[in-house]
Amino acid sequence: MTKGRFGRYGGMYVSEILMHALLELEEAFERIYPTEEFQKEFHGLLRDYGGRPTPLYYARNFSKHVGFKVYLKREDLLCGGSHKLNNALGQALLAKKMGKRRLITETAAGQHGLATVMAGNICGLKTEIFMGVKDIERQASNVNKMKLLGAKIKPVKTGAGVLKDAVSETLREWASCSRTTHYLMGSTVGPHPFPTIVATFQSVIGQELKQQILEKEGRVPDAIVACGSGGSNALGAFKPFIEEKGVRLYFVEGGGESLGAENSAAAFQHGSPGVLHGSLMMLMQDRWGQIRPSKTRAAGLNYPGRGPEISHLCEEGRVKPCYALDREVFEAVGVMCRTEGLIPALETAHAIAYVLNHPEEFSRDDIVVINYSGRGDKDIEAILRYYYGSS
Amino acid sequence: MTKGRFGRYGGMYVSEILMHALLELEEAFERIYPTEEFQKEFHGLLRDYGGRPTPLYYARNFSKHVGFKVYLKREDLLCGGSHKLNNALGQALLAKKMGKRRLITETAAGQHGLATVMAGNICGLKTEIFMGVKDIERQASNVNKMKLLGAKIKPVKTGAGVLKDAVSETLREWASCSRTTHYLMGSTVGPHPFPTIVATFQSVIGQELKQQILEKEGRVPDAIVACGSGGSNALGAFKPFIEEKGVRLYFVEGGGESLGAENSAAAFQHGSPGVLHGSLMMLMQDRWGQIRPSKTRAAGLNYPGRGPEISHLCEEGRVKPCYALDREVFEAVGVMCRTEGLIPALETAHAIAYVLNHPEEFSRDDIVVINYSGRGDKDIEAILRYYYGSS
Amino acid sequence: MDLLEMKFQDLRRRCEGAHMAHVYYGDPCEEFSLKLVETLVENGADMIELGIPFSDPIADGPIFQAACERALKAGVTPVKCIQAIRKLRSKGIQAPIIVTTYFNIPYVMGFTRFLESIKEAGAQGILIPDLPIEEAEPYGRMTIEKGLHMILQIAPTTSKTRLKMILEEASGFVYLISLEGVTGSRLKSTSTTLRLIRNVKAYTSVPAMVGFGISKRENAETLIQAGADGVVVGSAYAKIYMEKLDNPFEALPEIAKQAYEIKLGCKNRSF
Amino acid sequence: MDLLEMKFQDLRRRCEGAHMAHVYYGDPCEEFSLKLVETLVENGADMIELGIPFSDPIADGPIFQAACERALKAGVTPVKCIQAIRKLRSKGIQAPIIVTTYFNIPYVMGFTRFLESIKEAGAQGILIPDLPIEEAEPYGRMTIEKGLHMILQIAPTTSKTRLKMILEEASGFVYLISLEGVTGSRLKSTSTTLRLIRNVKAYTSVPAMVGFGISKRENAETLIQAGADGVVVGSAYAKIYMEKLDNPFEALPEIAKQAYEIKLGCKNRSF
Ligand SMILES: Cc1ncc(COP(=O)(O)O)c(C=O)c1O
Ligand SMILES: Cc1ncc(COP(=O)(O)O)c(C=O)c1O
Repeated sequence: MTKGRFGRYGGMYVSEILMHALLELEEAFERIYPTEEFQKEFHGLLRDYGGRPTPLYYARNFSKHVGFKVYLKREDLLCGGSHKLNNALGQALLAKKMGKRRLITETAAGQHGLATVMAGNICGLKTEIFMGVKDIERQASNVNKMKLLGAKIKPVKTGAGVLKDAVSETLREWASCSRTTHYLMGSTVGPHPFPTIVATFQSVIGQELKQQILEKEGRVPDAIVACGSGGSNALGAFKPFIEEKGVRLYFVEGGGESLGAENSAAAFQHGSPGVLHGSLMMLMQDRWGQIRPSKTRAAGLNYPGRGPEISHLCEEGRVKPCYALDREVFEAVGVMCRTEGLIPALETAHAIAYVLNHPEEFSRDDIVVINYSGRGDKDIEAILRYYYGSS
Repeated sequence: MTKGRFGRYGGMYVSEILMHALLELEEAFERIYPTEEFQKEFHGLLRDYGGRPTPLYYARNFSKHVGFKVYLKREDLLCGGSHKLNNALGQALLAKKMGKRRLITETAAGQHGLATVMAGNICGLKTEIFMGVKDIERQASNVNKMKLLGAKIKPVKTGAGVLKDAVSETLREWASCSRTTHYLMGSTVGPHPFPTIVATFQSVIGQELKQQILEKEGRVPDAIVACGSGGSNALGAFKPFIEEKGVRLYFVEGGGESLGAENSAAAFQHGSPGVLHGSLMMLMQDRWGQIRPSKTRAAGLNYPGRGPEISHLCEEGRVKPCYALDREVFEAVGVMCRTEGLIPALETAHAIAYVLNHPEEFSRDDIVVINYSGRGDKDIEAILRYYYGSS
Repeated sequence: MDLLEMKFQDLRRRCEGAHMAHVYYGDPCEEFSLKLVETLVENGADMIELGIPFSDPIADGPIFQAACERALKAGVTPVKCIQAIRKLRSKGIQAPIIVTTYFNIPYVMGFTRFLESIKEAGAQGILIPDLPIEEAEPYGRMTIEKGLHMILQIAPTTSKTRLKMILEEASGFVYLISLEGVTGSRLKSTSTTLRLIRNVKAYTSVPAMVGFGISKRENAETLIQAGADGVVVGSAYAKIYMEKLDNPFEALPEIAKQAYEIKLGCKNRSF
Repeated sequence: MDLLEMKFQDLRRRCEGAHMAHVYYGDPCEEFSLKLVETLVENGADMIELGIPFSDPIADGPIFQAACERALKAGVTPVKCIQAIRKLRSKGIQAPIIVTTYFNIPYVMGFTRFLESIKEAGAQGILIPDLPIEEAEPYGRMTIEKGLHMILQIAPTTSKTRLKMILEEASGFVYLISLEGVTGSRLKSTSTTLRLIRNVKAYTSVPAMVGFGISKRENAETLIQAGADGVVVGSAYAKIYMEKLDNPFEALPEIAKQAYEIKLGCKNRSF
């Protein structure tokens, strides 16, 4: 029980085969990340390719609707349509500098897969993406984009054909090629050093946010609300505020259809600590430790585990674990469409739904920031089906 | 023959019914646009809602591919996925300050319609969008987005069911409601003052571009390449460089399947001056002055006229009129995907295709800027069909 | 004094309002249009507004849009339309003829050549719905020089300042657009139109014809009684034969009746 | 000396390499697994690696993934697997039993309770593929304290430094992962594996068993001759009954033959 611990969570629970790769990655990250060369290249790409800084938008109409000031941290405007590129660019650059020739990863909503192939192309690395067959079906538009960009898509049929299974499959693949291939982990999950690396790359969100809100309001916000499963966009936004005890931090997970055991992805609501995919974290599992399938309409939140750092922050009480149900999420999409002309990703809409449905948590003078993690282009079909029935 | 002339082009060729609305608009624009209040609100929204400034990205891999330095002005990163929001936000704000309650417009690719309903929602104005039935079919994803955002979609069945017909229909509708409704013209076309207003709002592209290239290269570029039909993204990019005679300006229109009369949208190649939709401009027409239908796979370039200002600049020789054929365009999409991980809009891909296919126009030391007007999400189906056959 | 001015003088003498019938030439074929004009003139139309079809008639509603489309598909050209004027004259039709078309048609033909052709064929004037007063220079002057009238339009949205500008240039008559909309729109309330007529008549002695949305005898009556010098009826006629496109000639009796009714509405002029 | 140590001593005395058969318990039903273990032991398996199925077996290839899935669907639980050890012992099976499972299973049960249960049931050790040496503390110590071996793994990617760390903690035997991949992968070239064996044998006298991708007598022969103390065969057995899932018992003769062959490959030990 050594490295990469967040309270009791984290660790490196992987096959001995992969240990060399994780240790190599840890060493490379610690050595390369702080260099001026890396920082310059990384932040240059984030700016010129990614479109950073993303704006902090005062959502006037939405604020009027809820009765307090709401800002949106616009990660939807990042190239590719979500926060995922922050991490993908960082890791791809790192992998290139480590001499790797290929990237593998998994994706659920497709956003991370998309970000990975973009970053891969920029860095001249081949990309192979594992995706559950069910996710391939429901996120067809992102699958098509990834294909066009030249990624090899590997359908994963095992298990329920969703994210959890794709992660397992990618880990298996990595065991066979870790010398030449980097596993570009998409969220703050997996064995150390991934949770730390991903959170570090994503923390650019919070750094910008802090500067922007200070410029606009002269003070830190009262609350930051982010959706998540692994926790990368949430941690990215929360990081620079962890020590600012006055800032309430809300983490909204996928409640699914209902909180009932078979219809949810709310690991903080009915999960317990356990080990999956290399890390000890809050996990949906049965009493024997078999992982329970998660369920939510938001593919990107459909993972039975919460990353170790967010698991720890929730356990500590620093972050409040919350959830939103599918129905609330679709309704929240509608409100954001009407008030601000923005179609959020279903994942993002969890954070919006929470703000809409929990007036008791916010007061009239509050300044609330929603980390607007992604746009809803990929979810249009599902949203249309909700609003207009099957067509 | 008075106002809003660019050389011989331009004018206000509309029914007397609409004259009051145009004159009111002209007056309001001249009065309101320069005010600090408007500027602050407009640029505030462009920044925080739209995501401006958009980056100027040095496309290293693409540059290597073509053999000279190519920068991309990343309008695809603007909220909504194209440059259209610059204009839509400006006009919606103006309409609101003029006391209008409703926006109408037409759209082909759907990008302008999308931008209009976004801007409408922000400003609290209802939105109604006229769209040719053929375009509704081929740009389904944008239609769905507009619907979700609350726009009323009016299918236009007259004529060929494309952009030209939708513009006519919107003008007809406007004649019946111009006191309360603003026609939010989507490109630098239509009667004065539209071409001037749209170019003014879009010129933010060129202003940023100039500052950015000076920062990065210490000099203005050798060439700027933009696609277009009406000319709004091109003029937006060109405007601050018109007087800089050393900067070559290329305007790439939709060549279509071939330059043959029935298969193209290349008005500069086989058009002549004429009047359509309120303005004298370069136009595809038969020898009697009947407008000829245009044809190109890029819905947003599928208009038989070139706006008056771009018509004039081409006639004067300041801008070089060029075209790209459909096949070249699809191939250009592929190159951009592979080299930079970006899927361009089919419209944008015209500019890319021109740069790829005209090495004789560029030398090794050139710095070339492509105005990367939009992303290809809306065109994925068509692109997939080209690359993988019908699926 | 030309045919048009004589017609107004004549009507004034008989205390009648004018009835101008608007027809898009060549819909669905030339033969029919020629016969249609004849029928209209014989049954109560005092003058003819002869439309040259345009591919993108932005001031026209669905009925006339479809008419243009059919006529163009049938191969009608501006030259054929102009020849039609000659044919009508040679058939002995004396009614004044105003040629209507969108600006691009004469622009592409060359404005002077266009004027010369229609003058020579026997027309009295032109009406270009997308050529407002601001753009009419130098075309208005050229028209007068060729001995033709340029009919200008005034709308409910026209400001007083512009009204005066337009009336200053008016020739032949002014065309009052009755409503905010396109041809073929339904005229729901006439209050705006009546105000428009009052305003115009206060400033000019040039005849004022009212058009757009007129389809019934009562419309004509109301407008003429309010001081209009005449009415223009167009889509209402096209609508009748549109339903019998297989053999539009069958529609002529009904059109004749309708023209007669409209003319009746124009007759009780109280001044 | 426990059953495991005795087994190695015995084999060494007989100049034989060890043959460990890896089985996921409960696939496709408990009865079959019990019979399978019996068959294996009777036909040449010196020891048994008894897998407790896990929902997400990330070190396993498709064959063992499917095995886990079937077993879980059939209702197997960790407790039933542990009871199975007792059943095997009560049937008189003397072969050492190593319990294999992913870390979450003992973690959720409580590591101590887990160790106590399997010890009590009659197991000799545990192998947790996702518990590398870095995470093995305090679990390794606890295992030793309960009188069980914690079997550690070494891979072709293991650095010399880590090799030494691992060998220092090794107990019972070390499990050499023959290739970079998952269980059931095809062992294409043995050169890496042979180098791995040499390296390990240079540093330790703890027995070294080689696993992953071994399916043929020749594989076993080569590895044993190169100095391995034994081989592990798993997916190769599962693959045989996988094709007869309707009645997997029918596959037992073929499995028996295969086990015998493998054991033959272990016999010619040259030292
Ligand atoms: C838009 C968006 N938001 C949020 C998430 C959740 O991931 P994380 O918890 O790592 O932020 C995803 C995952 O795909 C996503 O696409
Ligand atoms: C992405 C994109 N680029 C270019 C255009 C062409 O329009 P314009 O010539 O006004 O820039 C369009 C029109 O829809 C568009 O969507």
